[in-house]
Amino acid sequence: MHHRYDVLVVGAGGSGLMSALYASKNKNVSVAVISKLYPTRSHTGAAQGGVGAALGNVSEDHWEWHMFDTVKGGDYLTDQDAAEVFSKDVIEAVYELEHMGLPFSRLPNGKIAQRKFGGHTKEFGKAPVERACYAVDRTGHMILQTLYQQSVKSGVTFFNEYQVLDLIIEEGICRGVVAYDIATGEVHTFHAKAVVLAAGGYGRAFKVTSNAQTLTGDLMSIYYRKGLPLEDLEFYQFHPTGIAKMGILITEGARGEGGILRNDSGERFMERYAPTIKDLAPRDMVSRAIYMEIREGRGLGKDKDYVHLDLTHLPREIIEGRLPDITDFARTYLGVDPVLAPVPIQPTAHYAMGGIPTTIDGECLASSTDIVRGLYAAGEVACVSLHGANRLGTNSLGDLIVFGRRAGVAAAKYAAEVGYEELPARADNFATAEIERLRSGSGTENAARIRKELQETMMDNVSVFRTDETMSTQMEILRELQARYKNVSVTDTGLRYNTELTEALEVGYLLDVSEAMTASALNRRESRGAHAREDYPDRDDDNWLKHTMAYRNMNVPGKVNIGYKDVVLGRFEPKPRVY
Amino acid sequence: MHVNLKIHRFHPEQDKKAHWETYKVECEPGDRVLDLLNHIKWYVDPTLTYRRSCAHGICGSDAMLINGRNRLACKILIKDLAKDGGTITVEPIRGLKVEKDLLVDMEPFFESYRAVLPFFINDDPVPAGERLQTQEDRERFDQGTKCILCAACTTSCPIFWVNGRYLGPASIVQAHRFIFDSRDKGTSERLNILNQNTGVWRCRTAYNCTEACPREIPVTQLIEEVKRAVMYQQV
Amino acid sequence: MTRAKTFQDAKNQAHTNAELNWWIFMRVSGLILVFLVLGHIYMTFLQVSEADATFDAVVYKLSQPVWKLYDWLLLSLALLHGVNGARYSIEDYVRNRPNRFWVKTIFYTVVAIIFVIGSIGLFTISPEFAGPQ
Amino acid sequence: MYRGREGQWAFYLHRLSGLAILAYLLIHVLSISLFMLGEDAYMALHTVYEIPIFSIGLIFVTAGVLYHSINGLRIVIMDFTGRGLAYQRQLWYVTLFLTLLGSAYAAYVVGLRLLGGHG
Ligand SMILES: Cc1cc2nc3c(=O)[nH]c(=O)nc-3n(C[C@H](O)[C@H](O)[C@H](O)COP(=O)(O)OP(=O)(O)OC[C@H]3O[C@@H](n4cnc5c(N)ncnc54)[C@H](O)[C@@H]3O)c2cc1C
Ligand code: HEM
Ligand code: SF4
Ligand code: F3S
Ligand code: FES
Repeated sequence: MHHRYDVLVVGAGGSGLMSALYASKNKNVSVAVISKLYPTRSHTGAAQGGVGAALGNVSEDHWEWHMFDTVKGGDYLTDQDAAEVFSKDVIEAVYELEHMGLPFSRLPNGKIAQRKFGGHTKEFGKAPVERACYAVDRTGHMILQTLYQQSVKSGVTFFNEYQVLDLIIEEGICRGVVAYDIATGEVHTFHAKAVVLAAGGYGRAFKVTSNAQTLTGDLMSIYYRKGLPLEDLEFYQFHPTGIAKMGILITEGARGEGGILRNDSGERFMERYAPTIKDLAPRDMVSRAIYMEIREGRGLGKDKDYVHLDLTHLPREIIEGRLPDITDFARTYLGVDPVLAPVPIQPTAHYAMGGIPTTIDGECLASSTDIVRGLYAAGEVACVSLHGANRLGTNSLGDLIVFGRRAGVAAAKYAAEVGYEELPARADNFATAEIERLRSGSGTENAARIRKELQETMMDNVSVFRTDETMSTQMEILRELQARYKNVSVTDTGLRYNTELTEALEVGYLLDVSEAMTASALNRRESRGAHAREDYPDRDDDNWLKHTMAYRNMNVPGKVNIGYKDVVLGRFEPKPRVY
Repeated sequence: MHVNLKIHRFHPEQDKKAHWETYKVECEPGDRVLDLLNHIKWYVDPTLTYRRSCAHGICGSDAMLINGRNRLACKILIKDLAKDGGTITVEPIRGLKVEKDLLVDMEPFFESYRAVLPFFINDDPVPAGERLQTQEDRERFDQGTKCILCAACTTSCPIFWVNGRYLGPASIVQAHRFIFDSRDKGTSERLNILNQNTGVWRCRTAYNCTEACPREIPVTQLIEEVKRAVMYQQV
Repeated sequence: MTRAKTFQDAKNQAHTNAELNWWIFMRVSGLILVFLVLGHIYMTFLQVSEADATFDAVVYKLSQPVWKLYDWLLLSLALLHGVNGARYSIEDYVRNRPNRFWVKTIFYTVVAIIFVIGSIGLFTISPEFAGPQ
Repeated sequence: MYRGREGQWAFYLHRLSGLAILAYLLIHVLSISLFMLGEDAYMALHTVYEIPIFSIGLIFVTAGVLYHSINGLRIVIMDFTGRGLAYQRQLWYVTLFLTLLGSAYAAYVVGLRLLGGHG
């Protein structure tokens, strides 16, 4: 099957829908969205805490303060042009969401309610500020629903449950995508003038994660497989408060409302690590602090491998009223009532700061200087380098709406100006061959087992703390798993809803993105933000104030070539990061 | 512990008729049904097919008929269903065409969703900042905003099973979310749609929807509020 | 009725209050029927036995205008209420369009005939029918 | 069978009882109308009704009517009051209880009559 749209959006999460909505405002272009999930199933719906914007509804706030926090939170690896655009635009974007009907929680004066969140401060770090605009504790859900509703209203075309298998890029110009219709098993070719990638993250590379089972880094890997770079993958955020063992997220909003982290003796240990803002320090710091506590034997539980998030001193109305969903999670999955007892938590793999490198208009970079024409990216899959080495809570939802919109607008503008590039003959050859191989039944390996080994080893070797040794080991393991993956085949040879096949494909993506990530992390010999190396515990601005660009070596399997890109500095000079 | 998972299976390319298949699986009491399905899919029978994504009850992918009730597989724990050695039955949700095993065609469901104008309508010029709304006005429609479109409610409704034209509780919940939003201006159109033969009047207050809703939305109550809203608007 | 897909469809959609009116009718008639039906049962079944309901007794009672009215109200309300209730069921269970049309047509006809027979009966009763007491 | 709770069974019973009494009503009207054909026709059918089995059948009709009418009130209460919705479950048990009570009374009356040799 063959389709043709001027602008194609891959992914229907917050960033994808935002792009599609704004691209379709340009009446000169046709727009379609391809998503392997029904749009409302996208993981944006899991985001709880809020979206940060300096509205100043509760107390004085300015976009400069937000920008500063973003840059500092990113351990100065944040590109300051992106941070500036972001901090200004996100205010308007939040109002736009409100105008689209998003049911934000309200203040008594009828304005959008805001609360404190980790790393968000007033007057350049003086004290926490209420910046996170929220809709109870389901802000992401409301963003996703609202954007989808608006897409229904404006009649956006959707191809749901189509898994993208390949990008068609020739001579540095993107000409479309190849996708697999999960319902029928057919391979479809989509011809397009501009493609926006908004396919989310890859948390499923780790054993304990807050991410959905479907977040497998598909588009990052597809990009990488073409010899194109992935930026800053070594920076992967572990959220401090995942439900122990399961990884289900307890929003930082819980600490924003006054929740406290305690170790086995009940001590509020964050006082030692971040004396000023304590439990509301940025995530990388809190996660490390929790790991330190556990390591030094102050954890709780049978294996002493978790700590407590204590909300019991808060009034029931606050807990149940402002955090109903996480109250429900604790009750459902742990049998713990957060009103009465502390919740066992442990850091959980959460968010990729890195991804497909883009300009601030979402254009994908083919190197530190060139772009791939007609190809855009936004959301977690992309790296505009807003989050630097560590993302602040609430800045991802802001990223989706600000850069999703910019990418959509830019893609539509570009598509309206250019004609269709020719599609290569048999553009779907590569994708079809990959599927045929998996379906041929010649291999003996089980993809699920490979994934399990991958997740466990990534968790052990490339998580909150890293060393040369653990990461080198992991590179070896990855090479071995890659080799085994070549020998995978599926037992279900059917065409209709062959989810065994789609999962097997996803395992392939996970392996590739893990490879790029581990190699990037091994290469960076310093500690910065979420990248904490025990063998190089300090930040080293002289040598490492630069972005990593990881390219697959197309000739030597398992080898990754590392390049660099400059950090865009500006207003804020790099300083030590203390809270 | 271990349980027997009895699954209603149907492979469209191999089976003429659906059939039951039982799997004995090791598990912990705190495991989700989804964990067991995953275990079977990954290590026992990879052809087993179902939808899932978030694994914690927020994306709405995996509503199933579990032990005779609609539940999200990722939000119901083994210990609440069976004792050691017990049996848990898993079937696809009812009233929608089964495509494969536990996966059904959701299109009719979303068609009903789209039919109630499930989007914000207000063509007035927008203010510079936000539209104001009091906390009470915001609270008025809070329940409906929790909906994740999982279809557990609609496919538990005895009317929907036999009459697929009924818009169903999920659509009414969505309509409610906008009807009672003080900022929205599309109320009369929505009430008109729900006032027709396939709308709210088909609801016979069977409450299965309320009991099935994994988000604890008082679905029947919302439907009743819409019924009254339609009535008060017309009289 | 086609389903509205867009705002415009909804605006253009035929607007009727029929279902709402039936819904209200079911509740109002139900409330009235509570008294009529339970009263009827009490008086004709519990208070008097089937054996007492001789031809003469029935005729005598029904020849009185009050009871004529009572029973006719009961008859018409109960039939209307019941027919509409049955319509709900037909619409739910008979999903094939032509079938539904025929089922409804035949059903309504039968009920209408019975209603006419019942009414004629009720209003033609006069004490003369009873013969000598 | 879907393991619905009180509300589902209340609905099924309401529908069933409604249809059943409608059927009874139709037959009842026809049989009463027989008197138009004269006393003989009427009494011929009527003697059949005097067989105990019919009296017992009428107890079931009474039970059906009682359930349907009381549950009908429950529905009206639910439709128009928030409390009715909140307590629908309890109201249904009240409905069942009252139905049982009323039917027991009917059975008692009819039972006495049957034993007393009327039938
Ligand atoms: C539990 C949780 C809580 C969070 N809370 C917050 C918060 O409070 N504040 C905040 O700012 N951020 C939060 N985040 C982060 C933020 O929610 C995510 O980073 C963001 O939602 C990602 O959005 P996205 O649009 O990039 O991708 P997603 O929403 O993940 O969507 C990905 C889309 O891509 C599609 N897709 C993927 N692969 C393919 C393929 N091969 N073919 C076709 N389609 C494909 C999927 O179907 C899906 O539609 C949270 C994240 C998690 C996991
Ligand atoms: C005695 C007092 C009665 C009351 C209070 C009553 C009440 C009601 C109510 C409120 C409904 C609407 C149910 C709903 O919309 O969910 C209803 C439905 C119905 N009633 Fe009655 N009713 C009574 C008597 C009767 C009688 C005498 C008959 C038969 C002739 C009857 C037959 C029906 C039928 C068939 C339905 C449809 C059931 C359904 O679709 O759910 N009712 N009743
Ligand atoms: S109302 Fe509840 S059960 Fe129904 S679709 Fe929404 S979340 Fe699911
Ligand atoms: S189950 Fe169905 S009948 Fe009404 S109360 Fe719920 S929609
Ligand atoms: S997997 Fe998302 S709701 Fe169950």
